[in-house]
Amino acid sequence: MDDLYREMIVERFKTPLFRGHLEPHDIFYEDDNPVCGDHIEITLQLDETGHVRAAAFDGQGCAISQVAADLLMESIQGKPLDEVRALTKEDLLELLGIELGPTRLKCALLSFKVLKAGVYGLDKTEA
Amino acid sequence: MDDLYREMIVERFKTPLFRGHLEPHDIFYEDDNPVCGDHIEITLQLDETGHVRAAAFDGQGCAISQVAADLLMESIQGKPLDEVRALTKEDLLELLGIELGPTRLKCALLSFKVLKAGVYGLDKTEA
Amino acid sequence: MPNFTALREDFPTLAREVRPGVPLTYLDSTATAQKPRAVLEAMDAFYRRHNANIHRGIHTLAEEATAAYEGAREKIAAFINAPEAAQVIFTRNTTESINLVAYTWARANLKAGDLIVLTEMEHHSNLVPWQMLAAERGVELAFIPVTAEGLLDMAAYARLLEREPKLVAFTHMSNVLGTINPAGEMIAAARAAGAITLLDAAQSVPHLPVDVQALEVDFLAFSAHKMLGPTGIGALYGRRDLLEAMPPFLGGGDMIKRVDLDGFRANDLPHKFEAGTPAIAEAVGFGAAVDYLRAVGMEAILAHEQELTAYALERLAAVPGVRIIGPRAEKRGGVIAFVLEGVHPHDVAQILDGEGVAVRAGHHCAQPLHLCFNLPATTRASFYLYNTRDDVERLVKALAKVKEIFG
Amino acid sequence: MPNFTALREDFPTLAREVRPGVPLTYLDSTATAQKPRAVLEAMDAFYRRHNANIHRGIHTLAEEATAAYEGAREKIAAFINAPEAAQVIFTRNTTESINLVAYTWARANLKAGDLIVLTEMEHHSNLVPWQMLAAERGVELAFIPVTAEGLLDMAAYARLLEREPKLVAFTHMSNVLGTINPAGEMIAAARAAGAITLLDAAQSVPHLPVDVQALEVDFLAFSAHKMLGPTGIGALYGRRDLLEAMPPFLGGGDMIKRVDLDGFRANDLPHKFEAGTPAIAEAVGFGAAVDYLRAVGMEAILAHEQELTAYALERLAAVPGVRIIGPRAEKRGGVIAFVLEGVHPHDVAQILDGEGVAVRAGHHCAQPLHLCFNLPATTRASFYLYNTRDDVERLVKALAKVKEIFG
Ligand SMILES: Cc1ncc(COP(=O)(O)O)c(C=O)c1O
Ligand SMILES: Cc1ncc(COP(=O)(O)O)c(C=O)c1O
Repeated sequence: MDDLYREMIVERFKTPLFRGHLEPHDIFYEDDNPVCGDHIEITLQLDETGHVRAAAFDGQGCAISQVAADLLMESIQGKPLDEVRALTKEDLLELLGIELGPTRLKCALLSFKVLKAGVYGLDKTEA
Repeated sequence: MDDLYREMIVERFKTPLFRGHLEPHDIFYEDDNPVCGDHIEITLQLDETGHVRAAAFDGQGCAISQVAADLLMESIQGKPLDEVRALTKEDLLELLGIELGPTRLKCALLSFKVLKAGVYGLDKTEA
Repeated sequence: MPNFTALREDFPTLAREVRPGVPLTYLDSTATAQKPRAVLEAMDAFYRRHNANIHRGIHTLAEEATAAYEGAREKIAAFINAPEAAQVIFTRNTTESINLVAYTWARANLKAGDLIVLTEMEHHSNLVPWQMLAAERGVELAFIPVTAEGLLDMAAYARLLEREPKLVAFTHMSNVLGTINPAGEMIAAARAAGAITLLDAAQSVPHLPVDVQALEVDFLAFSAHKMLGPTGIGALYGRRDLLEAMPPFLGGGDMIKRVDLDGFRANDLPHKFEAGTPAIAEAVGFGAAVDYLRAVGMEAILAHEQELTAYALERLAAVPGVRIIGPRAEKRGGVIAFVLEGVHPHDVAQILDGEGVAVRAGHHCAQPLHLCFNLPATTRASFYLYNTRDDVERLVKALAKVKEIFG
Repeated sequence: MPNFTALREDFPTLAREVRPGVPLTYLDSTATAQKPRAVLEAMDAFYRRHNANIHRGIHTLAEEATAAYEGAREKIAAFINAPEAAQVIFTRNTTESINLVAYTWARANLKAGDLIVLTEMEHHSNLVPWQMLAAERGVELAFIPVTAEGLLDMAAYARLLEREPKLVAFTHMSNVLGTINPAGEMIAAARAAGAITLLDAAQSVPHLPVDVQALEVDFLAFSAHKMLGPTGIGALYGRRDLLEAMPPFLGGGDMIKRVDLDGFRANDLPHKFEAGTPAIAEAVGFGAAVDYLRAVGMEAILAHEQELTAYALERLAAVPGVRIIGPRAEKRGGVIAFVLEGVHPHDVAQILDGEGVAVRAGHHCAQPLHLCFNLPATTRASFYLYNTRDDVERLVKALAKVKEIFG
């Protein structure tokens, strides 16, 4: 427990660094976990070379889902889209740095799912 | 086991005393136990005062079902129909004089069911 | 009054530590109950000595197993005061019991346009089967609204009955609000309106005396695992004439009287509805659970839980930021769902778990009810006979920790 | 080769006396298997330490219980070489598995006039669900005949396939004749004819290696209780695309993703087909049973049983008046049904029971097959990994007693 709610997580939940909605944006996606009502949307702006210029999330839900989203947005700043597409669940869990049971894993991975859908969705509109 | 297949039962199975089919008869009924293929039919002749003049069973199946039928036919010889109608399962089991588990009970009681249906069936044709 | 603290000793799980130094405080009995040693030992003894398939077996083990299985049915029938053991059908759980009625009685008797009355506080188990039926057959569903206090709106119910529903199906006790609905009254009203009634008794049979003859209910569904028994078995009680007229549900061994390649003849009750090898050892455990509950006494259990709930409501109400949903103590059983301002129920449950306090967080399979209260999720603490005031204190203390962390 | 005599020690029931001085000779494993200590202990440990409802629980016990339940699914999936654990649905037993397919896939895909091919040797579980469907929908049933030797008539099967059946459903191993049907070949032929296939593996998964990918079968049904596991749980394996396209079966908790008063969205596989609280402890026991069988080895088990069966066939054939039905040793598993001239099978079974020898008598839920052989009933002895030649000797000796009594 103390592990799970390390100061960093609670602090970050109270004062997220990447919460917001970018307008205009190049990528938008949102989804939710109906079981617990967690909701996450993300907006990304890209530069000419396909790197993430800015990333933001918005939504509501438990600390794990919100902080995971915040950390995820932080981690992709400046990254090329290819690298974002290659992100794995494990990368996100490493950012969180905590052990999660199966139920909370779904909370943690919601933003990951949303981001993936967003960056692959872009592919489709490009094609 | 030795209890169940007392000499009397096996002897009676091999040489039943009331096996047969009465013609003419006043009462006829038959039924079977589909699970094991036991089949019993009974025929009764009545006298003017409604007493059983003669009773016989026919059929095939396990020793318990056949011997129970044979003993039952024996026991109702000369009885008024009212008394036959009042017979209980316990009366039959006493005739057999053995302890039976639930599956074998069905074998033992087949002739009882047939007899009851027969004597109550008569009521209907009288009415 | 039984000694509820002493009987904790009968439940091995309650002695466990969640992690070294952190004892378990189990407040999740509404999801599933812990099992007393007597239940586990009954099943174990069955498997070690009497294990055999039942019905039609002639050998000793088969006869012992059949007697044990049918003996359990008799115990359960007596527990709910069913007129006959044959009116108790073994199923997997409450959910299957309700689906059985939906697939057989309802599909044989309802047609497009017919009305089924449910409530807004139903568990998904007493909602989704009827939604499936509605989608398939065009049957209409209507819902008795839940008031802000968490009670059923009886005036609205009376108006719904004027529409002459064919079926009224509702929960005896809400697994979220704790509300104990006035089942007797509601069933009488439904009957007067010509409706068949089904009571979801998943939360009532475990926690209060239930008498199907006094209730005059047509169908009653419940699960063993919520009443100290094993998983994998539940029961459906039904009125004899209804059960006899219903077509069979699953086809297979034991539910038939005779089969040839062209067709089959269904067996007598209760076997008609029990196709294939049933949950035999589980029935034995279910019977042992009922023995245990009877020995303690259902009146006493209800009194104990209501006393504990009243205490907990008082203690929780004193925690700043806690909002409790559901009615006042007298109208509810031992279930308390709440939200803590500013902290998501998942986070609450997680931090409580860190303190060894096991509660549920989520919509508790009653999503429409949560929508009514405009809450995506709640945290739920629930009690059973083995809970004590100490458990409540540990919950309150752990909530303080949540507030400390989320400051 | 494992020591099959030594592993008898793992099965507490086998040590029991039927009555004082009369040890048990258990020859009824086709009805249900005895359980090794490892299975009973796994379930008991689950209840004593980890018991909780699964899915969506955040507290420690709920997470442990979920991991145990899903871990069991993985073991069972691996045991039949399913591509994914999500393709294994937990049901109550083989019977429910088959009914699930009949209620969902078949009702969504078959219409009046469509043909289903079965065989004359089916257990009622793989016959009655299709008869119910036939009566409801006007689907036609046709049967592959059984030859006098107790084999399927493959020429007749080829002719039936020309009629382009939509489904071919048959037993992998007969529970009466012992016949092991050439499933791979039959499935390939069915697929070539455009049919979906369902294999009743109630008797095969327990007794021989079964690989769903090698068989390329679409649906496979089996029961835990026949393979050293507990009662109350079985499994349905299905091809992913079929399972995904199928409508749900039972409605309720856990099988949904989202619910409001107007409707629901079904959950992902396998949860879509598992409504309500499942048989959690039973899944744990099922997993332990599979561990046990794997450790012994399915090839070895099959070899042991076939060796024992060949021996028993030889010994029984030598008893005057015994008539054995079913094929010669190479084509069958460890099941021997027979009649003894002049003595009804019930009487045979009863006298054998007096000697401690547990066999079944009756039609073994395969009444149409018995009609084919013009026998209302047979006596059946069946073997599993824990049986030995001593058991066969005791059977033969007890049959001598029957003959002595009936002289
Ligand atoms: C071939 C076969 N199919 C189906 C079944 C039914 O299994 P269950 O009773 O576990 O559903 C059996 C068991 O008797 C069987 O032998
Ligand atoms: C009111 C109510 N109905 C139905 C159910 C479903 O019970 P089960 O999961 O045992 O089928 C539950 C249990 O969660 C419940 O609380």
